[in-house]
Amino acid sequence: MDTSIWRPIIYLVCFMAFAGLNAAYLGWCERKGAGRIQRRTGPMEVGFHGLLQPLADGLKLMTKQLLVPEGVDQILFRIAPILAMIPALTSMVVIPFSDNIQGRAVELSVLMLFALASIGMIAILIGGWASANKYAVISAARAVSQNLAYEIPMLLTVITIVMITGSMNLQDIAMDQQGGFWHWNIFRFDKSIFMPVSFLIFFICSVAETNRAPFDMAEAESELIAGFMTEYGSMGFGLFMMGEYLNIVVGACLTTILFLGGWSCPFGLFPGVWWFLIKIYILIFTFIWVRWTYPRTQVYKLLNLSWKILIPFSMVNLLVTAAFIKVF
Amino acid sequence: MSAYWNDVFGGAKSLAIGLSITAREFFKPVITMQYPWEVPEIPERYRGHIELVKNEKTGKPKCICCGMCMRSCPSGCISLVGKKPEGEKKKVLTKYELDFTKCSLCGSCIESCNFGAIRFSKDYNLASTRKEDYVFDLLKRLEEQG
Amino acid sequence: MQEFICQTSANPSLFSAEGFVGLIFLVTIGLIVAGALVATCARRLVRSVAGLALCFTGVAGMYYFLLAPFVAMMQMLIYVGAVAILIAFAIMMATPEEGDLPGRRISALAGPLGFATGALLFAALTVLAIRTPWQVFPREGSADMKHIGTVLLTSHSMVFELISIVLLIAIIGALVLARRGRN
Amino acid sequence: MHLLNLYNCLNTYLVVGALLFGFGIYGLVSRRTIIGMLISSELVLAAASVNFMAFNRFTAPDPAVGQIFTLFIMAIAAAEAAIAVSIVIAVYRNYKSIDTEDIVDLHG
Amino acid sequence: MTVPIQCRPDEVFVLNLGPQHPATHGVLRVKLTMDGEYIVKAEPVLGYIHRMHEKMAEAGSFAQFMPNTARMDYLHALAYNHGYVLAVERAAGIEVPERAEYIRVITVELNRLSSHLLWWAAFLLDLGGFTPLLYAFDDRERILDLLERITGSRLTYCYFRFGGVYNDIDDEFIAGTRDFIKRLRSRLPRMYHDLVTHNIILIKRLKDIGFITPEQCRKYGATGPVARGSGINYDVRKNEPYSVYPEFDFDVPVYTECDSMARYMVRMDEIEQSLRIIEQALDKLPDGPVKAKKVPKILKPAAGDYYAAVEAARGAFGCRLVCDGGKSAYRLKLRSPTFSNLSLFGEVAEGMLLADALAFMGSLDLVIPEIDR
Repeated sequence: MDTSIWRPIIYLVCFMAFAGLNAAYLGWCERKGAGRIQRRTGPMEVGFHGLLQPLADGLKLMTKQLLVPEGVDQILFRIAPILAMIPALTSMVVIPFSDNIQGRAVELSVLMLFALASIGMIAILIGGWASANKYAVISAARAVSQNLAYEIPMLLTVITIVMITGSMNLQDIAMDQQGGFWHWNIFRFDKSIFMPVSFLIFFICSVAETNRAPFDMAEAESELIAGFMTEYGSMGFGLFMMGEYLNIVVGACLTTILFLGGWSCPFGLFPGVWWFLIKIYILIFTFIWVRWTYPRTQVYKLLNLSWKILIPFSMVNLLVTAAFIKVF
Repeated sequence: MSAYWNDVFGGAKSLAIGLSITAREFFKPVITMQYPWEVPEIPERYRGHIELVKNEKTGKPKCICCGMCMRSCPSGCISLVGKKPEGEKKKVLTKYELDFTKCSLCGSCIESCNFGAIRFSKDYNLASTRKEDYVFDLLKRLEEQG
Repeated sequence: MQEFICQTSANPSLFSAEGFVGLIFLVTIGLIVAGALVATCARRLVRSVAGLALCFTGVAGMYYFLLAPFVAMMQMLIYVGAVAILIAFAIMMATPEEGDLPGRRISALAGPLGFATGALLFAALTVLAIRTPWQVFPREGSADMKHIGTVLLTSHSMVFELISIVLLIAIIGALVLARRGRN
Repeated sequence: MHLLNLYNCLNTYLVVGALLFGFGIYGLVSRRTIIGMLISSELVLAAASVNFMAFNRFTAPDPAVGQIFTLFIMAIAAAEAAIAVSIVIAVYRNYKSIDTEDIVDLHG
Repeated sequence: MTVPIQCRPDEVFVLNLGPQHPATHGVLRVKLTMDGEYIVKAEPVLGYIHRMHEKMAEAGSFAQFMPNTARMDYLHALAYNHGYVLAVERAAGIEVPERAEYIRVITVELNRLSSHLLWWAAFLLDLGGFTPLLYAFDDRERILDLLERITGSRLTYCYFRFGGVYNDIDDEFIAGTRDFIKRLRSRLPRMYHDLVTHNIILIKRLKDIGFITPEQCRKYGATGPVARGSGINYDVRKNEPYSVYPEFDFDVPVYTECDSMARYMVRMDEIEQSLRIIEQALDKLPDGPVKAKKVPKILKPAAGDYYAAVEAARGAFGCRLVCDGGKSAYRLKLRSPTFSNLSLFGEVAEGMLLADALAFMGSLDLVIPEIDR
């Protein structure tokens, strides 16, 4: 039997385990990180330093009754959390963790990640709408307009990288940056002098795309209670949260591959999956750090940021990169 | 246009400063108290619910059942009964009940007492699901305290 | 039946790689049919949009089978990520209340009539597709991304320009149309 | 011709395209709201795209041309959706309805 | 910026903000008529925790009403104690020893600090920043510890008595307060201003949002930081001095921008001014008794109409006492500042975005039990 069928399935299972654990323990990291920043301890009671807390939370969420309020669109209400989870999970398959750890080498993997992200958007929209709750509807509309607005600078930035590498394959993009950190796209000053800016833009966009603070318009609890998740309890809520954390992981992976050299070591020694993991966890920590530092933006200010600052900057960067590639 | 660049660069700077502050706090020691494991020190004047004071010599409560506390209480949570036993001049306290569900810990009762017969306790960790548990029999409490 | 254009005429087993792929293809067709069914028959417009998204996902899968992964990804990005969401937005903004669709007034005939037309067209097109002996031309170029890019910017650059103009006009037109309401 | 080998046959795709087309036409006729008709017209466009792609894969000499055409259709569809949605919103503002039968004034 | 919107009535929908909503700090309910995310009409609905404080004053003795005053604005409880005590003292003609007055000022200002810190924390929470809350609480806890040491309670102090205060302060409290002043002064520029005030996100969210004209302030009777943020230089401590405030040198921060940022800045500056007042009061603290002698246990003020106002953290708290010579008030009218400040909300929030309206509501510093009394 051809092993090529089973390879993606095995990887999918592995990545599901990785993703599930990540989602659970990122919640723990988030709480611990927030605690440290705020000079608290965070969870301490369940297990050593609260290490079993995610399991307890998961158990709690799973054993709770799945409440479907009256007046909601039954089918869509139930589908939405699953729909939010699946694309994030599937995205893991095309991400190369190392030169030989990758679920499936897809030629257009960059594009595929964005294509899958659009399903997540539909999930939020459906979840918000089906909840038959005004807050949820407002939140869904906000989340989607935000995601659409930030997809543009994000894609523009990705195009610069694709132009530099000449490939839409994440594997190729990462291979192109092997060696010391001066080969990383963030420091490729020979391709465009704005690469660090472009990295910043990409990072901001990925924060916004994952609906994280300070761009968590969709879950602005002081305005919209819990946004599109207002009516969800138990595992419906749990799946949305897992999808959110998975999106963070995917965003961090994508940033690492596009800008931080994937699994390459900063000093050109022993490249490997551990470097990749170190980099994504540093990025995830930055997500958490940013979240617990800033107040939330306002929805129109957020769109202004995208249209007035990020899109012009990324366009200029695109043009400059094109000029550099043509000239040098 | 200069306002635009000001927004971009000034804004970026302010955000970076914010991050540097929280990063510094990240490595500072924890300042919270792990409550059930560490308990705060209760100050001298802490106003818990009231309790009776014992006369050191006789071992009986100092209370002479004048009822001033009962009258001064804004919410009427104190009820006390004193009886005159045979052959005694003074009344003896037979029942002193505090309905803590109504008490607002204002201390009017203690101020009104001219004999120093009641004082604030240091009980702060009261918890119960039944409201009957908050009707304290202070006389019994005094006996239990020994 | 020589007029069938089949690249391989093998009969794969369900548990071989080819069979598995075939099974996925059947799932894709199922997605398309189910999506189209929901999109046209659901009473609630939001469900229609969900069905549409489902159908587009299936179509994207079909493009993948047609050896055009780029178009498949674009299908997902544009249709699922933009068009379906746009329509869902329109429903949010322009539907007075859910479920006010009872009482089909004068259009009682529209349903059966539509069904008849649709079925007729489907039957005719199917017969046409199966009966026609399609002529196969020899392959000249490759189907990879590079080739598409080159063609798009050389021999078919007009299309490329037209797309941009159409989109620009659409953006401006949409803005003009939708902005008028709020002053 | 086997059920699991369908994906290698041109006719499968053509039939699916025809099916989408039929659904689209049915929806266009039977739907009462503009948005419903918009959804159906997207199905019709998808049917056309599928046909283009199928011929591109099986019969066309240059496999890039069909893909470019499909991309073109996608752009048209996106533009159409954008315009149609803004028309829907404009119509809704004026008539408080997206029902085609309520918008009779448009007859001029 | 507020843009007038014209829309037809059937395009709008009603959104009930509260009484159980994370942004309304308690049980305020605002009935919002919305057009998309724009507010067409905002109607605060009050009365969810009305407790009839004014009626209770008519039922019990003057001293028995004392604990109630702390329950109105539990965040600046001492100022409310102070206002009531002042009114009763005026009615009964009680002289307060000087040391007691100083202690009152010190504790009231400490309490004002704690109230402003909590407002700051809660406001940032409204804006979605969670971390500043904990930083502010770190400082606030120290104030509460200090006040707990001398009053015995952390929130509803009930510390003042007719003719003085309940207990004297000790050296440890004075030393602790001085330490605290030093600590807060050193933390203010970094933990408060650098982290939050200069943050571009906060500035963008507060600048030009919630524009209250001085005329609107006068119309609705807004006082405190709300009025001072609209350029009205009115502070009861300066304009109608009471207690020993005239002896201290402090400024009344006034901003003329009229937006949420101005109100924010007023409060931040008031923190510094309160620190100044406490420092001066500690320096000048005289010796002597803390309770007036011969205050009868049951007060029977002469019949008449008495009024006292104090500057609470949220504005002027007025206490109008009508006595008929009996041992309880004939009528007690409590003028709570937040009630007037909230009344503004409906007019100002029209045409605002939901998110802006909530930022604006946070900048009003609402304490709901005080509105409902």
